[in-house]
Amino acid sequence: MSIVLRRYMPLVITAILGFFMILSYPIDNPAITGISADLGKWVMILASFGLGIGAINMFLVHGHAIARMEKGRWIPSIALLGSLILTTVLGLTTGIESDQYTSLYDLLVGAGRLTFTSLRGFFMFSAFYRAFRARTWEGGIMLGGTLLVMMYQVPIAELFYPPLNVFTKWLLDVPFAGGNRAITIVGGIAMIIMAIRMISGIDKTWMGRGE
Amino acid sequence: MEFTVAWISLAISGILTIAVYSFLYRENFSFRIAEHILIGSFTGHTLVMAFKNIKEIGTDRVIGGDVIYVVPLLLGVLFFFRYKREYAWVTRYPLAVLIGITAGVEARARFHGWIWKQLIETISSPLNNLNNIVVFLALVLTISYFTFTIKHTGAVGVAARLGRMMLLLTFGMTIAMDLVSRIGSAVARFDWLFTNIPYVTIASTLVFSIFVIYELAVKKPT
Amino acid sequence: MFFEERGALFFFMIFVFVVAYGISEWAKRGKTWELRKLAPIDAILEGIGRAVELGRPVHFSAGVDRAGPGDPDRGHAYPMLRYVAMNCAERDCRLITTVGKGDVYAVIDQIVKEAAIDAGKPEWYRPDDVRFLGEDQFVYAAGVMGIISREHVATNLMFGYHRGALINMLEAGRMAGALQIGGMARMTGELGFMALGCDYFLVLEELVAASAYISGESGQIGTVATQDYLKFLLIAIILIGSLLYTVGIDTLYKILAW
Amino acid sequence: MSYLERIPRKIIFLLLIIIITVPLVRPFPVFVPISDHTRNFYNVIDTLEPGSVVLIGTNVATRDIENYPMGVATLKHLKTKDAKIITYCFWADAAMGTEWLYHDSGYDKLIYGTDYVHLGLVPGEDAALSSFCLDMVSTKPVDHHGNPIADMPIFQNVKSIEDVDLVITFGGGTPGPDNWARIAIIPYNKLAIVAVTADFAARMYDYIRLGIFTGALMGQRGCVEYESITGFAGRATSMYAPIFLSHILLLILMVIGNGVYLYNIRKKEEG
Repeated sequence: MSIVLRRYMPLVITAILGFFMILSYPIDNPAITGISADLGKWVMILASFGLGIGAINMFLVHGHAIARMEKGRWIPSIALLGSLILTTVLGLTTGIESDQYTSLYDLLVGAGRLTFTSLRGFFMFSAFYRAFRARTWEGGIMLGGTLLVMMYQVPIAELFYPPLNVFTKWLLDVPFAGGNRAITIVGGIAMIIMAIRMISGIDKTWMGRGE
Repeated sequence: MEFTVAWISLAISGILTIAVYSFLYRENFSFRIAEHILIGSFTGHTLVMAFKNIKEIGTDRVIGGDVIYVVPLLLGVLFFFRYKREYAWVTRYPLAVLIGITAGVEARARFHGWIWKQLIETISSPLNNLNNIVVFLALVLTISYFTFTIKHTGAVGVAARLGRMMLLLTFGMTIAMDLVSRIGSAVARFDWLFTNIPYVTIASTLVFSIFVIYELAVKKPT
Repeated sequence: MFFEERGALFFFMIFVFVVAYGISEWAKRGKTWELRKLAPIDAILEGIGRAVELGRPVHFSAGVDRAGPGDPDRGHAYPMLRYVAMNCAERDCRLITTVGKGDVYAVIDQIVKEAAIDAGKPEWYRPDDVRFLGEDQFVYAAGVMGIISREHVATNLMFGYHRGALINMLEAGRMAGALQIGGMARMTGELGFMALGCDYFLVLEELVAASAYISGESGQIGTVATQDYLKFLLIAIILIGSLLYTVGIDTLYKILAW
Repeated sequence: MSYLERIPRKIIFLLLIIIITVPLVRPFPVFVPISDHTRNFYNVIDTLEPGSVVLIGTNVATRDIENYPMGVATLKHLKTKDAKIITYCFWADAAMGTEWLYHDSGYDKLIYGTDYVHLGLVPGEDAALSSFCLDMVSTKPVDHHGNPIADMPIFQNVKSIEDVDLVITFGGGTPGPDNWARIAIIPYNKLAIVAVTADFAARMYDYIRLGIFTGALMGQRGCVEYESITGFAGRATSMYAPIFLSHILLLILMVIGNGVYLYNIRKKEEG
C-alpha cells in the first residue's frame, strides 16, 4: 500500500491534471473552462505556500552566516533579514495600499531593482566588444547580422551608405522572418516534449527515488 | 535644504543606486549591502502577497462556502512536512499537483501559439514570389539543423550546416535589436541621478566613498 | 463543441500524445537511436574538472520564470542538475545551487540531497549551498552576481529560463573568469545573448536530447526520436500545404484552420 | 597592437559612463538625417498663419523621453507662430502632465483664455469627442481649473471643430490617435498631424499612406529630428545622444577588436 501512496499516486495525479489542462484548451464548454480557471487559482495558493519554504531557507542560510560571524558576510545577512522582517511586518499591519508601505517598498526595492535593470546596458556594451570574436566562419555571419541591425536601428547606415539599410530591411523581412518562425516552431516542440515527459512520468527526477 | 523625509528617502535611493553601480568596478562591501537589502525587502513583499493570496483565494472562499478550496490549503500545508525525514515523501503531492497543472498550461500555450499559428501562417503564404520562397527555405533549413537521430551526412549534412548559419544570423540580429532599449534604460537611470537629486548624489557619493576607502585600504582583495 | 480555429488542434494534440506513447514503448522494447554528439555535455565534466583543480565551487542556476516547478523549460534542468550534483559529489567539488522560485526550491533541494546519497557521499550535501534568492528576475540576478563574484566560481551552469536578467549573470560570470555553459528552450532575445555570453550553449531541442543522453533511459531517448518524427511531419505539412496553396487549392489550409 | 583587442572591461564601462553623462549634463543637437514624416510635421506647423486655432489631444503623464519632449517642442514651435491652442485629454494624469507642457514651453506666460485654454480631462472617450466636435462649449462647459469657458475670448469665434485650423494628437495607445482619426479628423476632413511612441508607430504608417495624417513624429528618433530642425535641443536629444554615440563607438570597437584578432591569428599561422 505504501508503495502506491509514495510513488504511483503522485505520478497519476500529475498525469491526470497535466493531460486535462492540455486537452481542455480547445474545448468550448463553460464547465471545463471553469475547472481549469479554478485549477489556476489552486496553483496560486500552492505557490504561496512554496514561497514560505523559500523564505525559511533564506532565514536558515543567513541565520547561519550571522551565527558563525563569517567575515564580511554577517553584516549583509543582518541587513537582509532586517529588511525582510521590516517589509513583511509593515505590509501585514498597514496593508499593501498604505502609503508608508509603498514608500518603504519604493525606497528599498525601487532604486536597487531599476539600477540592476540599467546594468544590462553596460554589460551588453562590454559583451559586444569583448565577447564577439568571429572565430569561425559561422561566427562571422552572426557578427555581420549584429553589425547590420545596429547600423539600421540607429541612423548610422543612413549617414554613410543608405543602400545598406535597404539590404538590412530585406534581411529582417525575409530570411530573419523565416529563421524566427523556425525557432518558434522548434522551441514549441521542445517545450511540449519536455512537458509530456514530466506529465507522463517518463522523467521522474522531480520526484526523486529516495526512501 | 530642509531635512524632510523626502530628502532622506532620496538620499538612500541615491546611495543604493551608486552602491549597485560600484559592481562595474568590483564586487565590494557596499554592493553586498545593497544586494542583500534588495533581496530581503523584495522577499518580504512577496511574502505579504502570499499571505494575501492564501487569505483571499483560499480561506475567504472556504468560509464563503466554496468548500473545494480546502484541498489546495491542505496540500499547501503538506509542503512543511519536508523538514521531517520519515514524512518527507508527503511533499510529493503538492508538487505533483503543481507540476501537472503548470506543465499542462505551459504546454497548451506552446501547442497553440508557437506551433499551430505558425503552421497555419506558413501554409497560407503562397510561394509565388522570390521573397516567400526564401522565407520558406530559411524556415526548413533552420528546422533541419535540429535533427538528432539521423547522421548529418550528405544532403542532410548540407541542409543542417546551412540551417546552423541561418540560426546564428537570426541570433546576431535579435541581440542587436535589444541593444537600443538596454542602453536606453542605462540612460534613464543616469538621468534620474543627474536631474532630480543633484544634492543627494553628492551626499551619497560622500557616504559611499567611505565604504570604498574602507574596502581598498583596510582589506586587500582576497 | 470547439473554440474557433482550435478544432483540428485538438486532434493534433491527441495525435502527438499517441505518437509519443508509441515511440517510448517501442524504445522500451529495445529500439535504440544513435544520438548526435553534443559538445556541451562533455564540457560540463571538463568544467567540474576545472573547478576541482582550481579548488573553487561550481554554480548551478535553474531559472527564474513564474510558471514554477512544472515549467517545461525546466524539464532539462532537473536531470542536468542531478548529473552535475552526482559528479561534484564524487569529486568532492563544492556546488552552489541558486533557485528563483519558492516551490521550485523544494524540488531542487531534494534533487541535490538525493544525488549526494546516490553518489555514496551523503555528507557532501550542504543545506546552505542551495539558496533561494527571491522570485524576481533582477532580484535573483543580484544574488547570483554577488555569489559568483564573492565565491570566485570556476564553472557557471545556467539551465532554464532566466528572462532578461541573463545578461547580468553571464557578464558577472565572465568578470569572474568562469567557464559558462547555458541552456534555454524559449525563443526570446536572450537566446541570442546566450550564444554570445556562454562558452558552450544548448538551445531549443538540443536540451531535450542532452538531458535524454545524460539520463540514458530508453524512454527519454524515445522522446528525442518523437521530436524528430514530429519535425519531419511538420516539414511535410508545410511543404505540401505551401505548394497546394500556391497552386490555389487551400483545402489543407481550411482543414487545419477549422 | 594586441592591446586594442583586449581593452579591459573597466575602461569600456568608463567610456560608456562618459558617453551617457556628457549629453545629459549639457544636451547638444545630434545630427540625425531628417525623415520625410518629420519634415511634413514641421512644415504643417511652420505654414500656420498667426492667430490660427489648434486643437491638441495630449497624453503626457510623466517626464519620459518620448511623449514629453515631443509636446514641449511642438508647443514651443506653435508659440513662435503665435497660434491659439486648446488642449483636450482622455486621461486624468494626462491633464496633469499637460500643465508641465505649458510651463516648460513658456506658453503659460501668454494670456490664458485668449492664447491658450487647457480643457483637461473630457471623460467619455468616443461619445464625448463626437459631441465635442459638434459643439465644444456645451460638451465641456468648464475647463481644467473649473472656470467656465463660454465667455473666454478664444471661444467667441470657435464654436465647433469646423473653426479649428489644425488638429494635433499625441499617442501611445488607445484611446489615442485612432479615436481622433475616426471621430474628429476623417468625418470633418481636417488638416491633422500626429506624434507617437516608437512601439505605437507601426500602426501610423497606414494612416499616413491614406493621407489622414499629413505629418508624424515616430518615436524618440522622430522627436530628435524635430528638435534639431526647430533648434530646441531638449530631453529627447540629450537622451538620444548617448544611444547614437554608443552605437558608433561600439561599431568601431567591434571592427577593431575583430580586425586585430584575425590579424594576430594570421600572423600566428605564418610565424
